[in-house]
Amino acid sequence: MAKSELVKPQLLTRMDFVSDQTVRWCPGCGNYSILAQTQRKFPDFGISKENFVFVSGIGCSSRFPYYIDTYGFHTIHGRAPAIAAGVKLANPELSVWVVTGDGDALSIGGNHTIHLMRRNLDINLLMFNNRIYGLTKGQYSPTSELGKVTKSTPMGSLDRPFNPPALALGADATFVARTIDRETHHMQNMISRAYYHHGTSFLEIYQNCLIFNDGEFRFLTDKETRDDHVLILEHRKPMLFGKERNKGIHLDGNAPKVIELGDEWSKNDVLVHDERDWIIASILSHFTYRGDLPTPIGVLYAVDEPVYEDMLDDQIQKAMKFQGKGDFKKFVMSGSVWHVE
Amino acid sequence: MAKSELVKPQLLTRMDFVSDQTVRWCPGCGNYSILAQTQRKFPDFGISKENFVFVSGIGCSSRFPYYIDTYGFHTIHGRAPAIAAGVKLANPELSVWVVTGDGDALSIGGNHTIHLMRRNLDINLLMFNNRIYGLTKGQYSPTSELGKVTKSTPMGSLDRPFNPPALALGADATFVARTIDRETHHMQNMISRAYYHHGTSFLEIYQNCLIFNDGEFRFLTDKETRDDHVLILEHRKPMLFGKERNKGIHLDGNAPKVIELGDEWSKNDVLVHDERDWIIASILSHFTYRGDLPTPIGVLYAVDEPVYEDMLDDQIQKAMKFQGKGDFKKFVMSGSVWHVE
Amino acid sequence: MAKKIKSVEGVVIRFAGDSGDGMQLTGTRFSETTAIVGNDLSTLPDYPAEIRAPAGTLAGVSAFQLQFSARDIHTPGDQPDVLVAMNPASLKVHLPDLVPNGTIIVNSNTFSKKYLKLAGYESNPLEDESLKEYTLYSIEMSRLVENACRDLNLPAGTVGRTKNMFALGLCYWMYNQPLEPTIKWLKIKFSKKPNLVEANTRALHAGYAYGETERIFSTVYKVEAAKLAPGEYRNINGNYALSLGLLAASIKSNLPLFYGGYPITPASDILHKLASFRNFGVKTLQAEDEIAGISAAIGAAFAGNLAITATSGPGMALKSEALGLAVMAELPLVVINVQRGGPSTGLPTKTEQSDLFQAVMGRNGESPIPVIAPATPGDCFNVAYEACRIAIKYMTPVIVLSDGYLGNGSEPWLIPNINRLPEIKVNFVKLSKDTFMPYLRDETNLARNWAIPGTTGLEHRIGGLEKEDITGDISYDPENHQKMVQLRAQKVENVANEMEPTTVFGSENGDLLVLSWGSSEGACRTAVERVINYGKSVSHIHLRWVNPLPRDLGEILIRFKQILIPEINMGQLSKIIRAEYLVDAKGLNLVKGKPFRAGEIEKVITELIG
Amino acid sequence: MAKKIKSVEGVVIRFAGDSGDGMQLTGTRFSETTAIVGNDLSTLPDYPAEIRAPAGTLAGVSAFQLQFSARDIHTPGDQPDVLVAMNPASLKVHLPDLVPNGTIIVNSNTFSKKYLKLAGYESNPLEDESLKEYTLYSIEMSRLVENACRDLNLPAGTVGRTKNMFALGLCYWMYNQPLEPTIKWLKIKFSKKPNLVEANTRALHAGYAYGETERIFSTVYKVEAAKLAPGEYRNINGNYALSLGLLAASIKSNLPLFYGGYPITPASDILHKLASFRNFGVKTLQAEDEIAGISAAIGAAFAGNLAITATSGPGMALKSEALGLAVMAELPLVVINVQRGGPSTGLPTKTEQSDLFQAVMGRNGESPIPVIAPATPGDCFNVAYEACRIAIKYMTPVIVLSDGYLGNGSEPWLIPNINRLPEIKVNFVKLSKDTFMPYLRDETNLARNWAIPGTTGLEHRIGGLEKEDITGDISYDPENHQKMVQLRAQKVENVANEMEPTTVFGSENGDLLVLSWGSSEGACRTAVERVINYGKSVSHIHLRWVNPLPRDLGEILIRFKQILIPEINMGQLSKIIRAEYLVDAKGLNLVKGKPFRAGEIEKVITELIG
Ligand SMILES: Cc1ncc(C[n+]2csc(CCOP(=O)(O)OP(=O)(O)O)c2C)c(N)n1
Ligand SMILES: Cc1ncc(C[n+]2csc(CCOP(=O)(O)OP(=O)(O)O)c2C)c(N)n1
Ligand code: SF4
Ligand code: SF4
Ligand SMILES: [Mg+2]
Ligand SMILES: [Mg+2]
Repeated sequence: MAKSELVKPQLLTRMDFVSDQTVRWCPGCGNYSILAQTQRKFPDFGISKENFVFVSGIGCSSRFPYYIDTYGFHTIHGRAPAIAAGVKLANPELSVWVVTGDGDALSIGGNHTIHLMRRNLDINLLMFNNRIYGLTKGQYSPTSELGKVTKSTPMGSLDRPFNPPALALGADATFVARTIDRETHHMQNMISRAYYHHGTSFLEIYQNCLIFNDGEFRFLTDKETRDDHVLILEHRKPMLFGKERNKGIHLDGNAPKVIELGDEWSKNDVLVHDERDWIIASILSHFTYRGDLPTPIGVLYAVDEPVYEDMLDDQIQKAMKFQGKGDFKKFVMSGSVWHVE
Repeated sequence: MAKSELVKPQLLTRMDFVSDQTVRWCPGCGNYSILAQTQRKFPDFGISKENFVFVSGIGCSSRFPYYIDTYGFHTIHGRAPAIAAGVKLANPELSVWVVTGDGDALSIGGNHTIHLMRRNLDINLLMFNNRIYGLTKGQYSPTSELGKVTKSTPMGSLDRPFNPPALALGADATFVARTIDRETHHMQNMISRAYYHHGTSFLEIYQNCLIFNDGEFRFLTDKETRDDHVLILEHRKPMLFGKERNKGIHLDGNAPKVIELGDEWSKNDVLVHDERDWIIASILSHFTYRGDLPTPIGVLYAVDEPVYEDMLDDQIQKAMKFQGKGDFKKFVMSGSVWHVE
Repeated sequence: MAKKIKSVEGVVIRFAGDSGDGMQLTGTRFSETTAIVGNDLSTLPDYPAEIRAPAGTLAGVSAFQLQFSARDIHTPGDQPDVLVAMNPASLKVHLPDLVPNGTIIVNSNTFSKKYLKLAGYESNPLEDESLKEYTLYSIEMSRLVENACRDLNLPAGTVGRTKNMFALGLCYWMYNQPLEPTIKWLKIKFSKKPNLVEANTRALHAGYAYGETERIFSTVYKVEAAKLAPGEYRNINGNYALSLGLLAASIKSNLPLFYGGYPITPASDILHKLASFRNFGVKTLQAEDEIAGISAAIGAAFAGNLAITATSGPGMALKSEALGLAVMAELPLVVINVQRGGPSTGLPTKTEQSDLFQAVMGRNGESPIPVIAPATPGDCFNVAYEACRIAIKYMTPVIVLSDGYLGNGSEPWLIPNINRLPEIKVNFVKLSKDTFMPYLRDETNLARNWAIPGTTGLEHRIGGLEKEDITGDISYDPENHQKMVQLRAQKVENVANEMEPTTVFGSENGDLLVLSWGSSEGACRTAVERVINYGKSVSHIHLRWVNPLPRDLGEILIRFKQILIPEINMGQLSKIIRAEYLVDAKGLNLVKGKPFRAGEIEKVITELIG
Repeated sequence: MAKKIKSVEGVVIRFAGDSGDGMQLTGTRFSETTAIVGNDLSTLPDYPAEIRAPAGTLAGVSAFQLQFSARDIHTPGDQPDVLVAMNPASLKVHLPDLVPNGTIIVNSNTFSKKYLKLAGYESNPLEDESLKEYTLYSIEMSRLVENACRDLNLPAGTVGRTKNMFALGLCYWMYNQPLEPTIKWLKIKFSKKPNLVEANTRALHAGYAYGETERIFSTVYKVEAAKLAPGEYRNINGNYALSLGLLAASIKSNLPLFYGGYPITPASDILHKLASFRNFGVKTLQAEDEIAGISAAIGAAFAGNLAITATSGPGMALKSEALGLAVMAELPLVVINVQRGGPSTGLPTKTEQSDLFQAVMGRNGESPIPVIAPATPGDCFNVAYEACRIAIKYMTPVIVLSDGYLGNGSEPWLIPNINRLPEIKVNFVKLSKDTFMPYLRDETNLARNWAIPGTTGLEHRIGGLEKEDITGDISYDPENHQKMVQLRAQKVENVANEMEPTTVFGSENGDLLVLSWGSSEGACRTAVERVINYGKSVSHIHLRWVNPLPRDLGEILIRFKQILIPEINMGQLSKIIRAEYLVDAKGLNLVKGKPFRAGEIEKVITELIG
């Protein structure tokens, strides 16, 4: 499986990250683009292939590790964040990536996902959100809109969907971002931002499942509608969008609304993005299921907070310093020990 | 076990809700007060005892159902929200209550808790937060502050704690409130508010575990410190606190801070609470682990949203109306059926 | 050319093609038609784990086998007589199974260089000599449907996708079957797309006409209607039959049906079906995971609903803790495991019988649960119904062990008269003068009381801690624990009281007994029928309940010199039987993701009895 | 009065009192002291599930039994010779266990009306005639410690809580034991509260002095030091020994130890202990639940750590799906189940052996895992170490079945020399010229390759889907599945190669063989020793591995006329043995939340052999 010719990390190319396994997604699936952007971006990080680990759960999305030529572990449904945590804690030198779906990460795996975020291990979690269960052939997912008609909900779903960035923020995630399968360049940037963030990076990727939920994100990807519906976030930049970039987000008290620049409103009325402002991120996260507001993509939130494995290592260093590096013989012989002839 | 003398609901008293089981919490445990307030408040709701169901997980807190004379189910660790959902869906007429601990609800049961909230079943979830695992004798919990020294973390915990109201808001809860074991009257109000909220009510109750985490909330309950540390929220009222009620919360951009009324600041500078404002609730939720801000108690957030079991019932009614009430014989005989002589 | 019609007793056809070629649909249509015509039939769908693996690859091949017959048959057949192969990959994968001198029908348009290579063919098998032992019909199906639909102005892709209808039409012609049921179905299926109805109908006719007009087929076969018991029939697969069984139990018990579960192959269809029964008042909750699914069901059982959850192996593993709670709480609950290949994720779309140990013994503590298994797709109805009845009567969770083969396979099903199904009595406790005791038991079957929230005066508490006998209070008393462990065990043992005396197929004693459970019944029965026909002294017992075992089983087993237990696992029932009766039962254990072929069992029987 | 010292071989004492009375601590101190003095000893803590049940109630009673002896003993004793009862409730609960004519020591100050009533006494047993068959010492302990501490000006509650030290001091006097170890321990324990050191020391002395000065005790007993193997000893409980075994394996294998787990009684102490080993580089993760705990451990195993998780029954149920993944991925992993009473939440603080089925068979699919069980608290060290060694050598999860009795019970432990422990070789694959094959196997033991992330050139993918032999690619091939199922089974069977020939205690054949596993070893051995002493032809085999079974077991079993398998369950090993060897093994099955008493087994042996 592994190639025995080794390439220096700085000379790696996309092809070095292509594994020998045939890709088995439906032709036209959004996953292909995500795979391609990852394979394109990875050589830029300048670390060698063997230091990447991909951990996934179960789902169409979770087949990802087979197709990228790094270490990979296709595990069980929903548990990838916990398994990845074990990989990272065992060897913090590794660059650990979780690939997961909306069902895998937020339905069965919801708890592991939020706990990973609060622990803030330096792991990058890519959630392919197609708002459907692909692999099990089309049941609604926790991100499907209310009233969704699917195989398991012939009269429409009854669960109000999770809003992934809002949930991540509620779980005190330190990095929350979003991109879209068709935004190839933007996606590469986001992958890069996730990589360089120290702490858990949560990247939601809207992904079209053309078999069971085709067109879910069409309004965000179609040439005609896209500019009016996608808000590209940039740190410290005003939140402008629209074909002419003449629309902006304005805060009316705490209520966000769309304004059109012109006589009434000027650029000064437009909210300026601040990746480090939890409240702005929360406001943005609430755009998701609303028709009157554009869909933000980019980094919603990014702050530095203590990282679990760093603190763990700290404790180990401290313990070794103050108690002395563990010596088994000494240790078991200390305390109430007696001798029998 | 059950008493055979029956009392009309409007004539019930506290004693009617006292079961015949000996209460087995440590003397002085905060749970006693919560039990007492519940038993005191319940007669006010004017429904008969048999229509209350308490479902709990595992933990000291989860012993609660044994002590209240209603229907009760002491289940398994973390699953109470899911079991309660089944109870409610099976019989929406019942008033269903979940009693759970910080470990039960947010560690092993985190996923069920957040899914219950997004589904918005009309269930009242009382989370006794003592920031410790009581029943298993003193390990840190997901709400224990970072660096907490416990049996399982002799050098201090490494996980940034969940902030329960923030997590609930991130999961799109429709009712988020907080109270304290020692605030008996306030607690009764909150129990009442939870009861009357249609949808999932999340009530966090700070509870002192005097064996394994004594004094965790002392600053909120001690006569001397209490007024300066507790912010009692009231809908449409300015957020004032302090012994002289001369301190208030002011929003500096998005950043909350404490101001003292006087020359510099007036009442007009004080943020006014609005239970229906998700952003205000989010800001408030972030006070939790900060030393410079008071701890809000009361209803942080309360809005009406579609309720799962109502919509389910709707579907059933609709289906019966449009497809006709199910007739098994007709149903199995329809479609490709043939006859063999 | 006039049709030369030859009568045959039965035929096994396998349709094979790319995942996108619609083979499952083709097979299902053919089954429906032969069923309506009155044949007995049995089907075996077989599809890849990927939604749509890359076109033309071996991994992407999807197949559907069916046997239809004038006789009462038990299996989808050992080996196909006819293989319809829509592309080179499907020929490659399935040719090895074809009977010697069997018939091959291929879409020759797909035998291009590219697809031959993808399938790993060095040279074109249609042209080299490699298929010379078979009767090969190489037909340009793609071109022919193109011709047939030319004037419809449909996209080429759409027209191309009708080629399965061509193949179907051709098979209908070959086996003298009517087109009407399929045409009718097309009209309903594509009611909003008349163009598609037209295209598919034309393709179907084109296939039929091809048979009729081309001179390559010398004979048409006819399979007479089978002599089935009189009544109304429909074709049904196991998952659907199971769903209907649950529905019937809900109606007969007068308990609302509550289903809590999480999708997983091959059990998801049960959720889908039940969710479509809203007008029967059926409530379904697609939960966040399997644990929440069973938990919600336990809650619903506590509140007095007929509570159901269904899953497959890995999901069953997740449910084991909550199952223990249901045992302790003594609540009625039906848990369905549509087994698939394991361990772990294993072979998710393949069948296996390897979760028997898990069902009987896979929990912490002494945690006995009755386990029942359907034998055929149609039997899933009866078994589901029976599971509900026992769960309620004995206040216990009951596990149903179906499998992928039963769940997706289909057969003609004699529609039961709901009035004649056994009664399901529910005795919710009502307030009385006596103090209510939640763990007071029925004297004969040991079931405890079921008192549901909302009932005046019966407020009580249950839970997962050990309970005191009768009162249900928490008890740490050593003697009480021993007693309760025994009571729970005895209650489950008592389910054996419900069983009819075991029926032995064949003589009551002899050289060899084949003992089967679950979906292996058909293959075992067929094998035993065959060897009995050769005059061998071989009998067959099929177990419906695998826990508890029938009371009379032990005394029957010792009447046979040898015992053979075929299972799609490494010998799980074998171990249980050996431990229970100390008989030297031999296992026939194939774990290949496929149901047994009768021939495989026949061979071993013959070897054993020499 | 001069001490009259009488030598006895051994004594069984039970300390009982309210949850708040510090009985666990008292028992532990006494054990430490007798251990240091050189007695062999065995302990049995027994405490309620509540943290602190209401004072004075029967539910709130906490007890600690220990046997100390001049002989090599195997159990904490069948029945106490001495019962120390700190309040009426503890007398009520524990009196029935006392030997006839046994000694009772009570704190008479607690025999007030209120507490007598709470304990359900109609009249005061100290005053009525009900205890007349026993030797009763009724002592005003509360008043005496009050006197002793009067001038310390401590709160009454604080002083009251030292009465356990009084009882302890008195027992030290009675059994001629030194006070120094306890005083030393008090000094360390309360190093920041000198007042408490003083108060407790005074109470201890007061108890000792009471024995010395009051004329009520006629005799002092002496238990000679036991003839133990020479070496350094410490007193150790099972959970601690197990933690040290894991630590030793980490050191010897040169693999960092990673522990992922979730607290649960009675396994939590393993997490606590390991978390305190930071200076050995040990990493612990208190995960969000049991599933995350094992999942993290599996991840750590993939990345090359020595990966551990520990839990108890219900938590084990939750781990079953992930365990299947470890089987499929063939990664080394040690999973510890400190069993407790089941099913469900059951009896969380009581001991049981009822998770054997779950360990061996409780997963979906064919999912074989080696299972090993420690026999004594000290043996937990060896077993933990061995489990790690096998997990790494065979690339497999290994389950360790400890239980509450072993985990909390303690005994003197001969501290092993780490240099003499068997080697644990780790062969991480390194890059070579051959293409790397993740599922290439070691020819002799069938272990696959372990190639960890970070190793240049060995990038590869594993997962829960069935793997192709050698390459590890996903494979749906029927023959491959059969092969892999068999390979995994064979690999686990091969663990039997590691076993020493089975040792039979007693003669190699005879009338009856007692077969035990896990913590029942001590009681079985004691019982067999006794009946051998009576001249009976009875032998004993103890199984350390319960899966796979030793190769030579079958041939040994058939040499005995009868086989008796005592288990704290309903006959789980019995079933396995019966299925495997078709021998009519009888079970002695008590599920009362307590370990066996040797007498219980002795009685059944005697009945069986007449
Ligand atoms: C324990 C368990 N439960 C259920 C399944 C079935 N299952 C596989 S993938 C999946 C959901 C897939 O949805 P998602 O995570 O959104 O991934 P997608 O296929 O859409 O990429 C389910 C329910 C499983 N494999 N294991
Ligand atoms: C499956 C399972 N895992 C672990 C446990 C052990 N356990 C019981 S309660 C508990 C945590 C209790 O903490 P919390 O929920 O905060 O309740 P508290 O006792 O503090 O009220 C744990 C870990 C269990 N009973 N079941
Ligand atoms: S089913 Fe949907 S998500 Fe899955 S591979 Fe096909 S298109 Fe992609
Ligand atoms: S341990 Fe703590 S939470 Fe539990 S009953 Fe005692 S005081 Fe209360
Ligand atoms: Mg999805
Ligand atoms: Mg707690």
